[in-house]
Amino acid sequence: MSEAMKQTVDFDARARQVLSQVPLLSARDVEVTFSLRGNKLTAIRRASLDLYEGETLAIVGESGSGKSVFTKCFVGMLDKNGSITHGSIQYDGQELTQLSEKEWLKIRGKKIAMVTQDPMTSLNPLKTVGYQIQEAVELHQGLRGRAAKEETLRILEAVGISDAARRYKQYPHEFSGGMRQRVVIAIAVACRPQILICDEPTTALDVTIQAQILDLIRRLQKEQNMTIIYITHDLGVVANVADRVAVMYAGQVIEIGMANEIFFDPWHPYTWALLSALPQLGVKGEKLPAIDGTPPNLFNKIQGDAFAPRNKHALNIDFLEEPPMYEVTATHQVKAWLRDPRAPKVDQPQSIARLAESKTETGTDPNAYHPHLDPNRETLIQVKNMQVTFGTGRKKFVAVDDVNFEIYKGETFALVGESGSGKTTIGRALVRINPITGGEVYLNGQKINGKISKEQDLKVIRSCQMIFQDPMASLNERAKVDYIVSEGLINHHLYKNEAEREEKVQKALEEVGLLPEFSSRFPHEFSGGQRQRIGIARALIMEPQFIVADEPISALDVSIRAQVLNLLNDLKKKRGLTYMFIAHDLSVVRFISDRIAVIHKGRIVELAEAEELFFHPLHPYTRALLSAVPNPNPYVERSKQLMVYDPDVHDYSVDKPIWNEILPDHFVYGNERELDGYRKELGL
Amino acid sequence: MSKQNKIKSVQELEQPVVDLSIDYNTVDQEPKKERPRGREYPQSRSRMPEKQLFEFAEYKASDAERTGYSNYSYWKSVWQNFLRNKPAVIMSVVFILLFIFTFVSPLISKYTVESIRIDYDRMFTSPNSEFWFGTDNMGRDYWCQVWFATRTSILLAVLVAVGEIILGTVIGLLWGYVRKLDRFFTELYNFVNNVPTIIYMTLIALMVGKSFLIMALAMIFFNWLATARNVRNLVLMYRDREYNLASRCLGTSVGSILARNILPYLISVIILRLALAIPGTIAYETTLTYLGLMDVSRPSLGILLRNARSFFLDYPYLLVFPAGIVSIITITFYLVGNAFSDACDPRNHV
Amino acid sequence: MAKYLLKRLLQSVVTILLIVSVVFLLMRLMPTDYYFSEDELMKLTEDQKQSRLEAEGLLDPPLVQLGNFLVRLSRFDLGTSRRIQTNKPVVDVIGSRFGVSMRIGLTALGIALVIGVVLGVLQARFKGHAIDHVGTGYTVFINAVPTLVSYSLVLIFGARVLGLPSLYSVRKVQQSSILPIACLTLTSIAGYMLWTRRYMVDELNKDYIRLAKLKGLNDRQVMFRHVLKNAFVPLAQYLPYSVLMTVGGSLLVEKFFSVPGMGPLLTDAISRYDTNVVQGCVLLYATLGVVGVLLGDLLMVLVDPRISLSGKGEVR
Amino acid sequence: MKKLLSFVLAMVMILSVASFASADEIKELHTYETQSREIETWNVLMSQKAVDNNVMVNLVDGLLTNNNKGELIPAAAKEWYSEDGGATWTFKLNEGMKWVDQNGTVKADVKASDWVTAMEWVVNFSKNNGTNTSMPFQMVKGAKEYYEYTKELAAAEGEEAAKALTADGKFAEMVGVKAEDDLTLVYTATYPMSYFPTVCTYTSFYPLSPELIAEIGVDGYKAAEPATIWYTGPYIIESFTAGNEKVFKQNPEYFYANDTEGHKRFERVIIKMIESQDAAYQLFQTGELDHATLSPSNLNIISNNPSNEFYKNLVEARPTKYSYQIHFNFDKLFEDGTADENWNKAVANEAFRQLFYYGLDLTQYLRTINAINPLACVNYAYSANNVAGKSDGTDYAAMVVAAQGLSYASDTYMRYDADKAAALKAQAKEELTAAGVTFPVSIDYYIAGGDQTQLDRANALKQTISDYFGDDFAVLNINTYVSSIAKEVAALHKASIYINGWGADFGDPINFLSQETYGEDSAYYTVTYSFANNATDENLIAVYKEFTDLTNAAHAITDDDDARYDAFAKAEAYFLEHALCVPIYYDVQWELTCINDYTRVYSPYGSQTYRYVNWETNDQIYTSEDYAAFAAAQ
Repeated sequence: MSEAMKQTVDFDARARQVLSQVPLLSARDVEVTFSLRGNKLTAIRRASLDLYEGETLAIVGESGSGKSVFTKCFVGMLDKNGSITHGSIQYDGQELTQLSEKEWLKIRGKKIAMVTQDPMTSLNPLKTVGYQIQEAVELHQGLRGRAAKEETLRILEAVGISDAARRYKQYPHEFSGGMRQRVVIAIAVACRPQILICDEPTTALDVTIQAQILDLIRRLQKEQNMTIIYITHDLGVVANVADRVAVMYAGQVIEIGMANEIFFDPWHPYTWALLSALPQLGVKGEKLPAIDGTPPNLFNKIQGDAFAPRNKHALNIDFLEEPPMYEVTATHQVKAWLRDPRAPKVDQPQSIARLAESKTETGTDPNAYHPHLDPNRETLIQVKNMQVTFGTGRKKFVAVDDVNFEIYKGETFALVGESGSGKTTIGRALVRINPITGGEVYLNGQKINGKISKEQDLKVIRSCQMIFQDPMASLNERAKVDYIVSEGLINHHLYKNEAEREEKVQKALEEVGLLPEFSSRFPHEFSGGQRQRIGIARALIMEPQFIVADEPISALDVSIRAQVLNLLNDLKKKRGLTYMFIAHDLSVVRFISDRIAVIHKGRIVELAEAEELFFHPLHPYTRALLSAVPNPNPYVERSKQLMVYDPDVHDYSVDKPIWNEILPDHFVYGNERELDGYRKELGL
Repeated sequence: MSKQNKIKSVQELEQPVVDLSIDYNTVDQEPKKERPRGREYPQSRSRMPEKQLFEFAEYKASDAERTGYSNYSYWKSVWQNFLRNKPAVIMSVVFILLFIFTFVSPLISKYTVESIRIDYDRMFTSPNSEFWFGTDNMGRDYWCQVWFATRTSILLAVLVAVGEIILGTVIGLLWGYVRKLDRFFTELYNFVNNVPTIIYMTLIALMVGKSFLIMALAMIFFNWLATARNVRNLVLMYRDREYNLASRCLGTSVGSILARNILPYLISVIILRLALAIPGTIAYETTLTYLGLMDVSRPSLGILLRNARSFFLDYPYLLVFPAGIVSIITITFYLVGNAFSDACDPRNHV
Repeated sequence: MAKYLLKRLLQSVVTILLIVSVVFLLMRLMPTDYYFSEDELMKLTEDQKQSRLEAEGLLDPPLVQLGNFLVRLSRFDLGTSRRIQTNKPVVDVIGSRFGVSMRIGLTALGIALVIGVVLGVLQARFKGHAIDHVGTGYTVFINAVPTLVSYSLVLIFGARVLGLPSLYSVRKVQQSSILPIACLTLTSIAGYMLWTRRYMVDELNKDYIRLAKLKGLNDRQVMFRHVLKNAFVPLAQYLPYSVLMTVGGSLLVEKFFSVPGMGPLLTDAISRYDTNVVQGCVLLYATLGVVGVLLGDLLMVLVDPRISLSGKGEVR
Repeated sequence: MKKLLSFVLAMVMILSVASFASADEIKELHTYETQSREIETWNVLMSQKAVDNNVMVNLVDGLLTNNNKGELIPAAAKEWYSEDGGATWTFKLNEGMKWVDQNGTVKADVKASDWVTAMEWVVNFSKNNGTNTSMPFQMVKGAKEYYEYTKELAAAEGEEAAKALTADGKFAEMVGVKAEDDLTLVYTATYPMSYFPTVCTYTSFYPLSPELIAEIGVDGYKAAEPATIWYTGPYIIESFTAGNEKVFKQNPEYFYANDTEGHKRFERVIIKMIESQDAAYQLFQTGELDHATLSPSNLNIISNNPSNEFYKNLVEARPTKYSYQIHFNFDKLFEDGTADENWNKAVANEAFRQLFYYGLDLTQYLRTINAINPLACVNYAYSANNVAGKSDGTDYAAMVVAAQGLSYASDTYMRYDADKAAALKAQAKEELTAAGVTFPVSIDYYIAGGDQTQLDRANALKQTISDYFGDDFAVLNINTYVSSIAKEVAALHKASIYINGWGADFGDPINFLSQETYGEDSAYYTVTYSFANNATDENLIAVYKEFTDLTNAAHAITDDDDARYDAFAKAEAYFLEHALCVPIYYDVQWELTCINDYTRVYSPYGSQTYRYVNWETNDQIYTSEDYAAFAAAQ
């Protein structure tokens, strides 16, 4: 890591600042329990946290770790069935745990505001955006009428919404997701709070938008001198925004420290595991270090360290007694027995070291050209001029237009794009869930779209399978695993007798690392990762040659993603599978895929070998996408130059764009003028 | 605060519940054999020397997969949840007893519908030891009439309700899933829905007849609308869920998808509809009887209510018994329907 | 927008014509004797009946009759009543009754809507409190007791205890409308309460309510600024339909109180086999229904900015 | 109960001098009809329904009307006579009668020619569509021929040509009705008939002013409304709301307007349409009606409870003009249209039919009609009472009853004869078993589905049949129809038996008996209910033929009314003895009322009953005692 980079943010200075202050907000031993139909769930198990003025504190954790619940206590918005059963939260001389609803009205919004997670549902659909912001302005800034409106317009502009006067009168549905999140932020900012809690504000957004929103929050923080608590599960985001980081697990803060301390010198095995499992830190072709199992059940009383059962470095004492907070530095505490003087010495894992060295690239020469390596490749799938439209008449919408590509046997072909770009549509068109309206698709040289014979149909079904994005939605919860996995077999009677079918199911389950006895259970009983593996088994049992994996890990928790990625890679090796890997996250794609196609608004704009694309992106959209990829190294992340893609840069009015192979195996979409420019860049 | 917030947080927190119902960390664990795990560690710290405490524990990755063990079963949870709703359980027991009693009562009562006689000398006898529910305006025993009527009405109601739910569900499934049929069913829906069904009922009664079976079929035929639309809207919700796409990808036929992938999700709604259709049918029967569109040769609750209308000021018991039974049936199914559909909602399974 | 409206209107017209045609043909399935009253059957000879049917074109093939009917319909000529009010134009027969039903229906609906919505709002606001339980109890009661019985109770109470007229009278319209309106109101309040409460509770669970609270709005502000209108949206779609269906008259109530409205007209017309009146009624009801759905969609456009007229016009 | 009543009656007899409470008469009469009985047309000539006539007779005066004893009295005609033994009839009209419109404005004088115009209307196919023609056809010379003529004309030259016809020209040539001058009207009957004047109370013999037609046109009169028609009768329609109420006000130009004693009128009559008979009782209780006929259930409630507020006000109404009988269906079909041979064979058997006659004590059933005094409504004759009478005052129906050896004086159900019943049952069983009939014979009986009273009655009948025939012999099945028994049941031959009521339109037994003759199209019951013409059993046909011959022979006697009635009585007795039909009851109901029924128009035929003239009322409810006195005074 260059020194220049390190200067982008001075964590030491910030640490000194923190140490010199009295906490602005101080939570001590907070315990929150929910009662659910007679059962007691302890969501926060005596967690403590200090917040210092002007800082950005990120709280990281998996779903269920209690990070959201914890911060809800700071605004008095716990659900009705939940209550703070222990501990105290001090703010501004007040004990927040004891406030009445009336007293809360003086703090909520006014002093502590919150940006909620899902911008699509957070705004009242029936009120204009202006009204909703102005409401906060009037309430907290005491402005009325014209002044309030002017302030509202100012805030709208401040959160980066241009043409504020017109936007003021519009309704939320006329705004895109990113714009809505800006409005939600505007509402929070309009309250002029001292503390702003951002609860996963970018999780639902595309990477490029995410980067913009993070920038915005940072800017507003500076302008309004706010203290920010940032809740996220994405370490890239943490790296981007956080001064300090608190890692939560099973309702406790298990490690807290300055961002550089957490990223480069973490001491809790869970933090290690989280960081190691990042695909960015993985080595292509190798297994990612994954965390096995799932987080604990908070309905039960937890003994010892909650992470112990999944901890590869667990000590015996971890199972028996909860560790105390050990101080690593003045700003860095960790709740792990490993820090006990009596504990054996352990080194931090390799990948942590890699992160510290900022060796996030695989070490190839950035200037080299990366063609596809195998000269004897065979084409498995060929797509010619594919077009997919939805609806008819005025409602007609072209989702995919004039798309061409080939997928070679044995490779992982990645399709990357933002939501709504048409990537999933292409994937579904290949497995014929969506009918295509133009062009042809060939499998092993045979046309598979349109009307085909029955045997051919069966052959295609067996050859092409799909893995779906959301493991919660992609399994029929009312059917047993046995049926789910063997559904394809049953449909086409691909077995001689019941015994054979059962055997096949068991084999498929074993292959994806599940136990054969699972076949008699229902999907509810499994975690996201396990469910995703059931989905893979369902596809595998058909013995396909080709699998479309539609964002198979994006809905999974960070700690589980690695399991699935490892499995996919294993299977590819073992069975010689070919994947089409659909993703929006370039960092994952780089780790897993051989070639990458970038799609924008229904068109593939660039297609190249993975490393080639990373080192020589040509299309401005590709570049923008790459620039927005979060990096788990805070220094790198904070020094990156964000590029914003503006489709208007293309002037296609006269010079029509074409799909051009600018280098062998490197395709780009552009008109002659642009292509000339790209060639120049490549030095051709 | 709001329910959805609750639900959301429940979901968030609940997820592990299902994933891992036996946990290494539970204190109140069952004996070891129940817990398939690979390593042993002491139950009590006092047994372990401190040195050992700070040694690495053995780690087995495969154990993690077993953490999914759960005795959770969807239908069992539904049932358990339902049983937890005391009013619904009590009312359904009452209803079942009531229904059984309609069959038993002829055996224990002094009169039967077949044997009761008109006797003007004992008309409007208040309930007494001879006539347990008194006698009606023609001196006939009311007890046996009420129970017979209850049986007739419940049978009709169940027949119609089940029929209409089946028809409504089938139509709703096709309507929602098969895009080509959408137009047809929408028009059919408009056709039936936009004209008061009483027209169709009257026409059928005039043209076809009004025997028990015909009227039951007619009611089924004109009452499927609400169910069908409800089902259809739900199907639209589920149609493009990923697991259905997965089935299509596997070449599953439309019939199988509807039956195995979609129908099971509609059970709660279907049960709710069914539960509401039963009292609905009884109410409808009352109206139809009043309008003279029902077969009246044997007592039904509709007939008893129609008849009691003329007397209830002077002889309230003539109204109270049949109306009471109608109310019990209505409230029972109202409670049971809601309880069951709540119980079917996996979000409520803890 | 205009194009969309036009398309919806055309679709509606097709639906209405379809309904009317089918009912028209159904009616022709009946033996021709049905055209005559009992007395006519008694006193007319077979020959007289035949010549009369022939003169009126009722012996033509049903499809020919339908054609003639549709041609007349295009001139807004629904023919004359055969039995209900002999030889009086159907338009007049229906018109006068429709007015009465409309007045009573709209009044009842208005009252029920106001009371029902207010009570529903209160129930949602004080969910789990006494008022909520009382309200739920009321809805359960209304649903549990057969309408025939509850109407009788209203009638007896109104007439005996309050001394209100138990028959509708054109000479004492206001006084005599009280009981029928009360019957309609008491039952429909329950419905509006139920739905309002439910929609309110649904809205209260929405994310944007959480955001509104996070802004620092108090419960009352949240309720009035954010929940009410939103809860009204789902109600709005069905409102025109229920309004129009209400003006179509309630069979039971109108029969009970001898209200000269639409309610009993249709069954009466069917049982007396007054085909032209039946067709007129069906036309009216179908139009009300279809227009109700259309208006519901239009109202949605007005209250919900998310919906634009280019949306799809199907049942929801 | 019964004892109490007889005691009360006895007391009344003793104290019959008791003065009536000096209460006021009712100025505005509130009366009612049930909703299914709403007026259908305001064209008096077009209607043949009682529901219409009940209203119309108050608005237009026919030639004659009835008084409270059932006698013919003048209305528009002040005198009437036949100088040729009934072949032609002359009516002298009152002088100075006026047609007025709804506002009471005089529109025209009433002239004899108005009756001619009216007759032309009735028998013109294009004007009246053939309705209301049956009596003109039967009784007025040339009427039928003229009808055929207009029909052909309409077919040949179009409706308009036929509509354009007037009482002059062809009609005057063909039809036997003539206005000698403005006040003299002469009818020529089809054959000499003494009862011609009785038919003049019927609406097909009502007047129509040609000037009204000139004003509103033929189609306008077809679609007549209160606002468009002209009035000559005691009342004018003040307001009319279909399905709700009709309000009558006095006609200021009524001919007898100044005769407030002889032609006493209400200031207003308000006819409410009510939901059901039961509702009438409720409305009477709240004071919204001035009288209420009690359904059996209402009656039972009151009579069952001596402390009921109306217990002492229960009064028995006078019988209506209708006579009710059980008709057998001789050609019964099942629902699917196949013949019900079992029933058809059984009913063709005379012994089986006679069982209904001699084998049933219908007292229990009659209690569903008249709960207190069931035997008051016993009916042993087919014809109704007071339709006609011999010169010595003997009522025709009484002659029929006597001819059967029965009497209404008995306090038991006299027709029932246990011994005879047993013999008949044995005989029927034997004969029918031989004919292959299986027992029990099922008897399909239909009632209106929405009518609780009918259901109660049917159940009573079912029980009576079960009690007297035994469940092994015959079983009554109760089925329902929606609105029209003729169309839904009779037309499809679906019922085994019907209970029908017939009321006379004019004062001659032929009006009853001609409905039952064999082989004649005009025989209403034969053609539409009993289907005797389709019967195959020879004995049955022979009996029917014999009865028809007897009837026709009686009808042929036109010169001697006594002989005519004797012959009819003989035919009717034959008809009944062979049980071709079983008389069952007269409609004698109980009511709560402020009206003295004995002052109301009593018409054993025709449609004058609901003329609201000369009704004696009291704003206090009449008591049983009052009524007993009225009856005694009659």
